[in-house]
Amino acid sequence: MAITRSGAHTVELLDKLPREEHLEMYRMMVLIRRFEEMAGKKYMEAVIGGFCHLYIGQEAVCVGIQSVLRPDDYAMGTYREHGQALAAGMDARAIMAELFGKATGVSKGKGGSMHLFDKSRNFMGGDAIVGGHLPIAAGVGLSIKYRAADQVCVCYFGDGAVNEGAFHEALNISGLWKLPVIYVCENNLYGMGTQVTRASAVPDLSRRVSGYGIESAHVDGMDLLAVRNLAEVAVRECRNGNGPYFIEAKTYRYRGHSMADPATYRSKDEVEEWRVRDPINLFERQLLDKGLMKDADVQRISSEVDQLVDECVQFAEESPAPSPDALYEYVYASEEI
Amino acid sequence: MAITRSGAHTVELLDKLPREEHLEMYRMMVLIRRFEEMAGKKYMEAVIGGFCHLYIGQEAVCVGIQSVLRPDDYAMGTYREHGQALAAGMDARAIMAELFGKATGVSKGKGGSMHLFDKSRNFMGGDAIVGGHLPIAAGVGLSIKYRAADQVCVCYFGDGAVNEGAFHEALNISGLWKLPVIYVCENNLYGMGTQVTRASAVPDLSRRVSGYGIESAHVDGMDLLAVRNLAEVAVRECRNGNGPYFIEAKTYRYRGHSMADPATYRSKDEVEEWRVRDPINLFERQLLDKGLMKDADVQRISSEVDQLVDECVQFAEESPAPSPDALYEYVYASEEI
Amino acid sequence: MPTMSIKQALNEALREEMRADPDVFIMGEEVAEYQGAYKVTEGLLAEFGSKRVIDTPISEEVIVGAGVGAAMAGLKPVVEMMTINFALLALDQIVNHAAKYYYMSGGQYNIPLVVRAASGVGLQLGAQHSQNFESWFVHVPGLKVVLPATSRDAKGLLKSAIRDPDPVIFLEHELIYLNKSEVPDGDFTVPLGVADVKREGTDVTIITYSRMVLFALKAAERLAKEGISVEVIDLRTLRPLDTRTVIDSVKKTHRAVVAEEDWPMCGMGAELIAQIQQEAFDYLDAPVERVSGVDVPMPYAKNLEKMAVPGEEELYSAVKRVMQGV
Amino acid sequence: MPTMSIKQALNEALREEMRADPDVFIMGEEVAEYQGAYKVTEGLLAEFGSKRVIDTPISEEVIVGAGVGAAMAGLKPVVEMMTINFALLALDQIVNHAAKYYYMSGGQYNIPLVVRAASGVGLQLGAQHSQNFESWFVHVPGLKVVLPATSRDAKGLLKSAIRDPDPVIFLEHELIYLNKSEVPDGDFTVPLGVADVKREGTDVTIITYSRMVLFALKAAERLAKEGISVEVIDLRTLRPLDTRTVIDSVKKTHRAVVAEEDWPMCGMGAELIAQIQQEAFDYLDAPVERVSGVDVPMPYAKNLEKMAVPGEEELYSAVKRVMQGV
Ligand SMILES: Cc1ncc(C[n+]2csc(CCOP(=O)(O)OP(=O)(O)O)c2C)c(N)n1
Ligand SMILES: Cc1ncc(C[n+]2csc(CCOP(=O)(O)OP(=O)(O)O)c2C)c(N)n1
Ligand SMILES: [Mg+2]
Ligand SMILES: [Mg+2]
Repeated sequence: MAITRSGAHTVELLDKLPREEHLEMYRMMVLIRRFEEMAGKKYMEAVIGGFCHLYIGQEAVCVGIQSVLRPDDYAMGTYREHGQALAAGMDARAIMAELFGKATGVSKGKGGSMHLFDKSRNFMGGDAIVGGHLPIAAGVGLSIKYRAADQVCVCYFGDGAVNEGAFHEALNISGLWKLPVIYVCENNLYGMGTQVTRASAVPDLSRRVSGYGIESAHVDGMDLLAVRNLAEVAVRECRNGNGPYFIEAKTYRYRGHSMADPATYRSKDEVEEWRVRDPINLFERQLLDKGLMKDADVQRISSEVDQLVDECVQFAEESPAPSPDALYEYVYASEEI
Repeated sequence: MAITRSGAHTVELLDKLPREEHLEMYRMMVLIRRFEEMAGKKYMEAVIGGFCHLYIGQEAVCVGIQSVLRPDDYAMGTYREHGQALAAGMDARAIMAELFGKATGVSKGKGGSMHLFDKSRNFMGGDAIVGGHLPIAAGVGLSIKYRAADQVCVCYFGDGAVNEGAFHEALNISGLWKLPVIYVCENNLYGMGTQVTRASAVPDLSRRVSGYGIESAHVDGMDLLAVRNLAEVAVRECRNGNGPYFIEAKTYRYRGHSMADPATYRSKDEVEEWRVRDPINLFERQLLDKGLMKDADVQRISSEVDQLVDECVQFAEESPAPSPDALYEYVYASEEI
Repeated sequence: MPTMSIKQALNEALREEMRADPDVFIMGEEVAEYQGAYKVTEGLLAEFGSKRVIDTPISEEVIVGAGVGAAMAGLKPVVEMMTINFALLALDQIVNHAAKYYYMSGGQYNIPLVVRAASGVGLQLGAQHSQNFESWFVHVPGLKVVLPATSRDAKGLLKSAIRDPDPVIFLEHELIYLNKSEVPDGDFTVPLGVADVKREGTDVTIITYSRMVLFALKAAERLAKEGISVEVIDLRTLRPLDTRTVIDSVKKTHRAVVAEEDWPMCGMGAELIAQIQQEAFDYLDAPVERVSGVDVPMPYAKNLEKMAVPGEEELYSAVKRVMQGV
Repeated sequence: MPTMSIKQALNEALREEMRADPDVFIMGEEVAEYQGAYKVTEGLLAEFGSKRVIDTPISEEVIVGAGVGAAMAGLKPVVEMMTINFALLALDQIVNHAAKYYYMSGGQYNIPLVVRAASGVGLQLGAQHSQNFESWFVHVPGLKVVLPATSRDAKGLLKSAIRDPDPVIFLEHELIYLNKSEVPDGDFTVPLGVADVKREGTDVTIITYSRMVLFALKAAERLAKEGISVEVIDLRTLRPLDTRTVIDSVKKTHRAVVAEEDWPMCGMGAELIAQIQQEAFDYLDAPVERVSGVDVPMPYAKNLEKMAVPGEEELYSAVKRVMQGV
């Protein structure tokens, strides 16, 4: 059972990777942050409806993981998947349009914030049943193995999901059949208002996971390079047929569970403690210190991202609502094919 | 994580317990064996219908466990629960009548072989959904704790059940809330035709159970006194508020999964190996060697049990079928109360 | 009579029953410290403590299962499924266990369990979070199924459900939690299995339940202005079903509209039509009209969602159709 | 035409589709080495190996869920639930996932998954092992629901189901697995969504499916001797439902009996009645009669079980009732 933490390795990585890759990861984290801030704003303006779960604070996790995937790898997330969808390379404008419920949305306006899909990127949703997509990810892994391919499937979920029966069944079958699935538990310490310690008999997840014979490691989820480092190991193991792999990323969501949650169950101090270790600031500092990025780059990326997010909103605003016929479309594929 | 095996302790116990208790446990194992043989016979004669899962070979497990329970403790079993029901002190005649589908059956003929209930003995079934009664046992434990009582609830299940989501959810909540439930996994190496190793990623259950912070131990399920020894520990821990407790009893079913299963998936040799360590023979030898039982006792018990089993059949045969009105009875308690 | 929201009424019912009976407790995801995803359990932790108001892990199967076990061992649990959509994970406990033990045990173990859940369509919550499953529960002998539409009924029915010796599925429409209406003072109950004629009329009967009752009353108001007198029956309990009240009304009006927010196929509307045509065949002057949710998963987009959810307009049109040729 | 059992017909369908399409595989409890609890998958492991005939742990939720995932990632899984009773543990996967992804993804991910299960009452298997849930699946848009009654239909429908791009719930009545009837040679399919008139008649239509079709044919035979000409419609697919065939027949006969083995409330019979009264109101000479299982959990005792399960006798009586006054 490997335990991976930030430290020596991440410094190595800082040297090893081409500068453009660093900047791209940095840009992606900033994009997710700004995109989510805008989504929150538009939700308050009641332009975005339904439930809206922001990813702010957790950016390093999905950016670190997705950065080592190939385009033909698979990913699945929960209802808190905007960040993952962006990091998977999905069109930010089409994601915003989906949040607005427009015909140009990634899911044609039929999925919404919790159900972003993009088959061209092998991004399989956006699932809003806690734990519900873990068995499905196992099935994707089964398909990879069946086809003797060397793809991997990444499955993101929260600390609350580990107490669902689905978690158990999926992990057992994955361990039993050695499926190339990377289970990424984004442990942000809370499932809605419930602290991990009030929900899991043993909060140390590696103990649970060892019961399925699955390799596991935890990582500082605020440290992009540490996540990336570990993700590389996990992907390599899975591609080599040594999957599955379980990653616990310790992280934090700055906002409430959803836009409807004032998060009164935790202290301001706790939030502040985590903000000090903000993943974007941390990586920005690392890049600046190493001279891989200049203040000017920071400015440029910031304004490029702002512009993109504005474009997203404009695109979403200007896009048409789905046509009434769309109500009946895509219930059955046999009717369309 | 205690590991308990037969050996020194069981010898102690042999000395410690009053002779009558030994004879009673011996008698109960013989009764279960003969009762089951008769049930199998009557099933072949098509007098007993439905599915019929015999307990033959596993007698030491439930007799050892039930022998240390108080009358106000609870127990729940699976569809393979005839033995447990007998060991819980339920009327053998009424159990046989239930298998015959008669009005005098423990469940008035409405439950059958898989659904034996006796509220006066706190025997809560007889559940035929694999893993389905584990959450219910947790709830019984919750009730005990709620009432600040010092009862325990014993929940029997098989090695196949540990891969159900229900197992995971029940164990987590039991560990989290420290519920006085003794989970007894009767590991008879097979779930229907599937060997444990083909179903569980990690066959060592203690590893799984440690992920819920639950004390666990395994025991030779063919050795009555070893089981009893461990059961005493488990019950003591639970009564003292240190529950739950997980017991893995390694055992074997001599017959197929149910009367319909010829069990072609395992070798004659394997069955023979286990028969050599037959729990009844083993205990009989121990008692004879210690002089706690004489050959005459063996004869007497044998014929008493045979007579009782014959009585069971006679009682069941002579009992009336449920009256047609019974079809509509007990759908809703509000209609009866 | 004081006026209060359905949410408040439910809260009072829980509070009063917990005060009256120490065996009553509540358990579910976020019911204690968070005070409920919809705040129905507000203040209960403070009053009754964590022994009787219990936060659980996200584990629907064991939440209901532990409720069954606690009920078998002497308590009267009220378990909350945050929404009915998640109850799909607990159906084995509800159907194979809670609904069966009393029968299978030959009358030894009844299950005095209430499973509460927010239910029905939400506002742009998408396909996994906007569903109704009452017809599924109605299908199963051994269960009782209750869906209140007003504050008074919410309170009185929940109190009855908690006192009832059988498993009751208690479905609270999430879009009417904040609706206010009058509730009598003091301890009262509304019996399970008794429908309520929420408006009397002579020309046509609308038979419905839950949030659709409110639309039915509005449609009736509007139709009254056009000279059509509509009787509105709020079933309140779908199982046991108060067939008598339904049939008597239809025999009087000779015309009926059945309405549900749920999908149509094998739904409650179908069941009502089956019973009406069986017992009042010769009284019917027109086919019974069925109003229901559109037969598709719920879309997220606002405009599509609006089309998918039935309301006053659909009821109005259905009444007009059933009155055709009069 | 060769004669074979339904079990054999299903086995052939699986075998032929697996031979024809390497993406088809089968997965479930005891499907490989044990060759199926009901031996439907006999010989498949030997022919196709453990890559394509996969024994699973006892984990219904992940069996179906993994089927959904495999279907999304390019395969055509056939998953077996040993019996439909255990599928209650997988309903979240079936309803919240399999039935929704195509819609929620805006048409990107269809789910070509077949969920097969032994279904219906058994012989003294008790309340947890003798159930029907087809009406539940019919309720849900996004699912298709198939229940064959003959060997030919079993084979042809299963082949269609496997080739279908949508999730299909395929329910095999456990008491007719060994029934033999004729099956055409070679590759053929029976389309989903098309009912079959198994017997033509002019006085009354019995509309049913699965094992009840056999009782309907027997009842029709007996009634023919009394001069009553019964048309028997085997729906075969309950969703999509072949309403046209049903309505046309009822318009011809003016009398109908709907029959299901399942419990009555919110069942398929109710749905059929709702549709018939809507579309053939003026053609009906009598209320549609409903035959169903008795509305109680299934008792174990043989005599009680016999009372609870509908058969030829109940159909015969229902036809007599619906013909009253002729
Ligand atoms: C099966 C199910 N149960 C309950 C919910 C309601 N719910 C939505 S998110 C959530 C908390 C999940 O917490 P966690 O897994 O830690 O993920 P996070 O929100 O922290 O990312 C709950 C209880 C749900 N959507 N699905
Ligand atoms: C939920 C569920 N899935 C499948 C079955 C069918 N089934 C009955 S017993 C059994 C094997 C259980 O094996 P195990 O838990 O080892 O108990 P044993 O029979 O060996 O005592 C199976 C698969 C069931 N009854 N319930
Ligand atoms: Mg969390
Ligand atoms: Mg076993």
